[in-house]
Amino acid sequence: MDAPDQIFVLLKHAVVSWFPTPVQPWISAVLSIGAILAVYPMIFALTTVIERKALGRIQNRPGPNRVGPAGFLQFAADGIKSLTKEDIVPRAADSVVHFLAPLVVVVPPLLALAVLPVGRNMVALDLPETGLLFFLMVGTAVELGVFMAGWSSHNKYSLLGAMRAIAQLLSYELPLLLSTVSVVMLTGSLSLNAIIGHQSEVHAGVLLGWNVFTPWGAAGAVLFFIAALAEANRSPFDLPEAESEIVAGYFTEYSGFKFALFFLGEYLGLFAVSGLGITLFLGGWLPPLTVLSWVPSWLWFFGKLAVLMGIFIWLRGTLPRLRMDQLMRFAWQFLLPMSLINLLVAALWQYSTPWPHLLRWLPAAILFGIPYLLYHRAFLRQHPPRTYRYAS
Amino acid sequence: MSAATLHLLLAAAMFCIGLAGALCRRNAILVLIGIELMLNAANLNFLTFWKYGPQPQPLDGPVFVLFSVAIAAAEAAVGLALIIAIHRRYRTTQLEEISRLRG
Amino acid sequence: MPPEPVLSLAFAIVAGLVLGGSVAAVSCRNRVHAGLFLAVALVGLALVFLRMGAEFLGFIQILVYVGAVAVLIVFAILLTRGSDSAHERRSNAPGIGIGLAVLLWGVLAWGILHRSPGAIATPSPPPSMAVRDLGERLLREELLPLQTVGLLLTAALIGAALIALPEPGISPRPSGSHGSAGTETPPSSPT
Amino acid sequence: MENLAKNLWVIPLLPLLAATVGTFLPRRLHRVTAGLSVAALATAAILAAAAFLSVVRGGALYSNVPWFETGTLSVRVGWILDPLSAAMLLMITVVGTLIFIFSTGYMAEDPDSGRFFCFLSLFAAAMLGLILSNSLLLLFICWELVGLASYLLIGFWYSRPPAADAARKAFLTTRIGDLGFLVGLIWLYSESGTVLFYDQGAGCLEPAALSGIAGRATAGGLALGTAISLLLFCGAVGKSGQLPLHVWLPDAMEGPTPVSALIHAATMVAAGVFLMARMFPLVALGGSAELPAPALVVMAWTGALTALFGALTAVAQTDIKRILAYSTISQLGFMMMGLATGGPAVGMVHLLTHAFFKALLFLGAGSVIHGCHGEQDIRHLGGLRRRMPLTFATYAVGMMALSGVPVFFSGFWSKDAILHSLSHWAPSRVPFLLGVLTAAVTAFYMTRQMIYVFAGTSRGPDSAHAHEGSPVLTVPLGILAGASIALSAVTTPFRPWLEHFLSPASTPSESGSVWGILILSALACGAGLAAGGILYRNLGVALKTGRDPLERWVPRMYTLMRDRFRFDEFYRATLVKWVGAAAWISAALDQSLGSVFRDLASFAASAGSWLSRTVDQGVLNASFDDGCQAARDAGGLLSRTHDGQPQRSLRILIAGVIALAAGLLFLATS
Repeated sequence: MDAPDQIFVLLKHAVVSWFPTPVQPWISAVLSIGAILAVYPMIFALTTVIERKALGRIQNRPGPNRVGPAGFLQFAADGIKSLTKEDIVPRAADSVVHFLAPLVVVVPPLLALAVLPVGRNMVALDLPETGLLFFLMVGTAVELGVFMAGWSSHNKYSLLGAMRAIAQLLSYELPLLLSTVSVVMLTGSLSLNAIIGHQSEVHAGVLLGWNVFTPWGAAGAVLFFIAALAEANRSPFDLPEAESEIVAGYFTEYSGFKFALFFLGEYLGLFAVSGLGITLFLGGWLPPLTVLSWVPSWLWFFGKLAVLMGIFIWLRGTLPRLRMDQLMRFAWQFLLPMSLINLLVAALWQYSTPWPHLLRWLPAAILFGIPYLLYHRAFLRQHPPRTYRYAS
Repeated sequence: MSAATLHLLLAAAMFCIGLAGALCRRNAILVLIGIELMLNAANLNFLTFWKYGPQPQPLDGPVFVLFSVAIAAAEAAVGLALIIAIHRRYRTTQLEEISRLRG
Repeated sequence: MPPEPVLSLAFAIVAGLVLGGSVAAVSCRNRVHAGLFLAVALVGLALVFLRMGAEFLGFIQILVYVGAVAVLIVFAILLTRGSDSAHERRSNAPGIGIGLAVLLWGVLAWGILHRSPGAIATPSPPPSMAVRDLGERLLREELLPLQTVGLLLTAALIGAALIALPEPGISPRPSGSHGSAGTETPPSSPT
Repeated sequence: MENLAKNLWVIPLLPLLAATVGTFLPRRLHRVTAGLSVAALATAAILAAAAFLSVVRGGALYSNVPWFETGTLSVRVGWILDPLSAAMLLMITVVGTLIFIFSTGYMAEDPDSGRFFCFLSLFAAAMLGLILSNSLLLLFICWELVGLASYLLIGFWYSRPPAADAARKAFLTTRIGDLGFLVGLIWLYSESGTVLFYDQGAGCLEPAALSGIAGRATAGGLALGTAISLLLFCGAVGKSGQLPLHVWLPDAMEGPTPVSALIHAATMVAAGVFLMARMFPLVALGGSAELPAPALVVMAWTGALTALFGALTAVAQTDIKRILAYSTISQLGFMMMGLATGGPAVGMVHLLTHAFFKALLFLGAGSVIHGCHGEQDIRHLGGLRRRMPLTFATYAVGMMALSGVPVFFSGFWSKDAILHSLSHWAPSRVPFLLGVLTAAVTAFYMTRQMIYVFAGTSRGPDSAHAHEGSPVLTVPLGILAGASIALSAVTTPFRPWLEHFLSPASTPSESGSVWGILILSALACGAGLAAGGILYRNLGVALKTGRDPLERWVPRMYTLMRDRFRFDEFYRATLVKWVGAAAWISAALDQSLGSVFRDLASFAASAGSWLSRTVDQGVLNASFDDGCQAARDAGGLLSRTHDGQPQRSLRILIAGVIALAAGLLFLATS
């Protein structure tokens, strides 16, 4: 057990061992909770700054550059501002529900983050039987929070935003679930640790068996991350809070600290679902190559998370927002059928274990490629490429 | 009083609350809420007998609950779709006003 | 495992959540609140399941009921808002309904209290539920029911979409630019 | 050999694959679809020939595999290769391949022919599955698939209303029979516990199960075996166009002609006969030579009546395909008779020979229609002998085979075998006489059709410019004609190889009586031919008056026959009306249930008040008014229970539940 890899685990054991035995489990839990509450909001703060700077770079403007070195303390300024602003509750609002909604939005992602293994032996809440299910269950609770926020504000835009959000969350939950099912099917366990363990077998001497290196895993990862973007209300699926259409969607009527909570909840949700994606498809805290295993495992997890965040920021800067009907059609007519097909591909992969590697890839590629091409053709027929008569 | 008795009493109470809702409320959706409560009370009963009963078959209770949950989901979807369709047509969700067979 | 007291504090809290949520769900004047209280009651029930060692079912309970059914119900409440009229009565002969419910609970409770000690013995091995066993059971012995439920759910999906489609004569749909947008999910076109 | 039985599923799989692949091919590649279908079925035919040869050498074999298990229930299916299925297999693949080839020419101009070949392949797959299945359940599934393919193909030109109507009619009519089949299937399963035919002594057609069924009776005193057989026979009646449910078959001619040839003449309609042959051990349960099983008696009479009815109707039809359709109904009746009186071999031999020559006739008709640009009315045809010599020659072979012209034609021998067994049938002589009459009428209407179509000069613009089709059309005709003749070599009573092959245990017929029946049969055929020839010798002259020669001779009879004995009208006037009336009544009841209660109550009340008037004149007015008021109140009270208020119903329901629970608990504790 090398030290840098297990440094946090050892630290925790050291701290816990100071206390008398009866309270040790409690102290351990408190430490884990404290770590989650400290680490992820910190990543959130960093991400907001980096995101604003990156978006600024994409849009040819400097972005925040006044507070702190190169603007990197902007998050502190923002936080202080939102904490000190007046908390306004509209007179027509349903005050109890209006108060509860931000909590219902923020707490589930935190719970979800608790079951993610961020490094070797580093998981706050290990559920060997039902880890993945717990994560998914917690994720669904967000829908209710969004609805509560939109409905209790008694505002047209809020309600529209909430309705859009629920329709979107319900629709994209299916492909999300189905693409995780393929992983569960091949691992044979709902435990996130077992899923990572299953990806740790070595291929060709150097390459680790991440799920994304298999046909169903590659397709599943793409489907999963598309659905994850939509679940996290990220651009290009940010219709529920489209500022050019419905002000700020379901949290239009929130201000000050509650607004900050929504903001936090959204990013925590994004971290959680990305972390799940990393765990399911990108090998969790495993390195890609065996020779790289000297790098501490938690660094791998957070590194992958950072790369994903970078991609998401990049997407946000480049892709235009979808229209509502396009959003729905994309979920039901493309993602859902493709993830169902992906289940078949995964089953085929499982049953063709003794075949030579190339032969295993071929049917999977065919099974997935042909429907994709057919769908692509149908899509092009329905929507011929747009021509810009005056622009070019 | 054993744990089983407690759980059974809880299930019975939940069932009866749901029943009262289904009997009294005039809004179709609220009646549906009552029915959901009754279904869940039944699920609780299954699990109680699985956990504290003489268990002839190890997993009978959970399996039954799983099926019941699936069917309840289908029931809720179809029921709500019906209510929405009725609302669209008659502009009401009051059960008493939906009493004609002719369209 | 130390023997836990039958009426523990945890059970009392959870049962209070279930019962309180249920009572509020069926008696709330505000329909959206009723829907939210339903969610509370069902979360409470999921906690009861968790306490009984049925982790899987507890999570499934929240996933399906809170994540889907409760959301659908509040959604439907929103979609059918136009039908509130000020002078409508809220309840339909509440005395009879509540009376019947209380009577039924009385009968059941009497039965439970009088019959349970003999019928229900404490089990020798505490039952546990491995998800793997559940899966094996579903895919081997309960294969036919499983397939049937799948068929039922498919039929319900299609049926619900069909029923909730606007009838052509009643309310003309807003003409989307590409026709069949959102036909699969009724809620996608807020009216 | 074991390998063969285990891999029998390949035979139906080939056309199924062709259908699946064809479905996904774009429309413009319809030629590829056609080629694929033909290739698949031709390969299946080669495999079928191999299977047939192996059966000729060895015996029957079967293999069962588990399909799925649920709980304690384990459902198994299997394949069987016995003489019965081997012969059917060979016939279907060979005839099917020829018809597929013919179709490539016939449907060449249709842009939808890709769809057509997909359906045809689907049909072939289902039919082959039906033949080969060793499980009544699998057979039923294939049976329904065959019905589906038939529906799709009859309605192939779905934009034509008659075709769409005919498809629906065929589907619904056969469903009636299939309902009986399904009930019989479930019953058989519940009695014998298996739907496998043969399963190492445990199958439902093996002695153990049969002896379990024999000797048990149902509620009405009917033997159990008879009841199940009759239910299964319902399915056969629907599928094989037997008398009450035959109405769909003539209408099915709205489909493309190759479809009529393959499905509604050669194979699918024979599935009913095949089913009865397959189930023969069960059907014949409890019968003897003197006293056949009741189910067989029902079959024989149904067959006899159907045979005569079909033949008589065919006499007065003017559509070339409808004549053949009614002829098919008639011949199916023959097969049923043969099956019921002479055992499976007799019926099946006629099924096989009939498949070849009826497919030949239909394809000939198709060739005529194709050559005459879609003209189907025989009154507008004529003189085609010179314009389409090949079609004429082959059609003549088919016609003679169907009519039973002696010695060289297979139809003669197979029909003779049926007549022979009819003549030895103990219960009644009437079916025998009907059979002979039918044989004569058959020869008559075929002569009429030949003269109408091929003799004389053309009577319409289309037939005047008729032309012979391409070799794709004529070569299958030639092969089928050859087969129609060649089959007679193995079906004569002097060398009944096919019959022995189909049922090795059947008793050889006594040669003494063979000659009598042979001569009688030949005479009947000759009489029919002669009558037709004489009556229609001056057809051109006769048609100037616009009436059929026969119509001038027996006008009333002719009208009746032309109107198909008014079966359709009868159904429309009775069944359809009844259903409508029942619907109307139930609607009225639904609407006014409350008022019915009220009326009943007021009726009772007025009866009471009438009584009180006779007893006490003085209080007449008061009592009457009170009675009416009471009646109104009673009615009002009763109608409250039907007010469409679910919660009131629920309240009553719950009250009942409470009472029940309390009662049960009280009983349990005390």
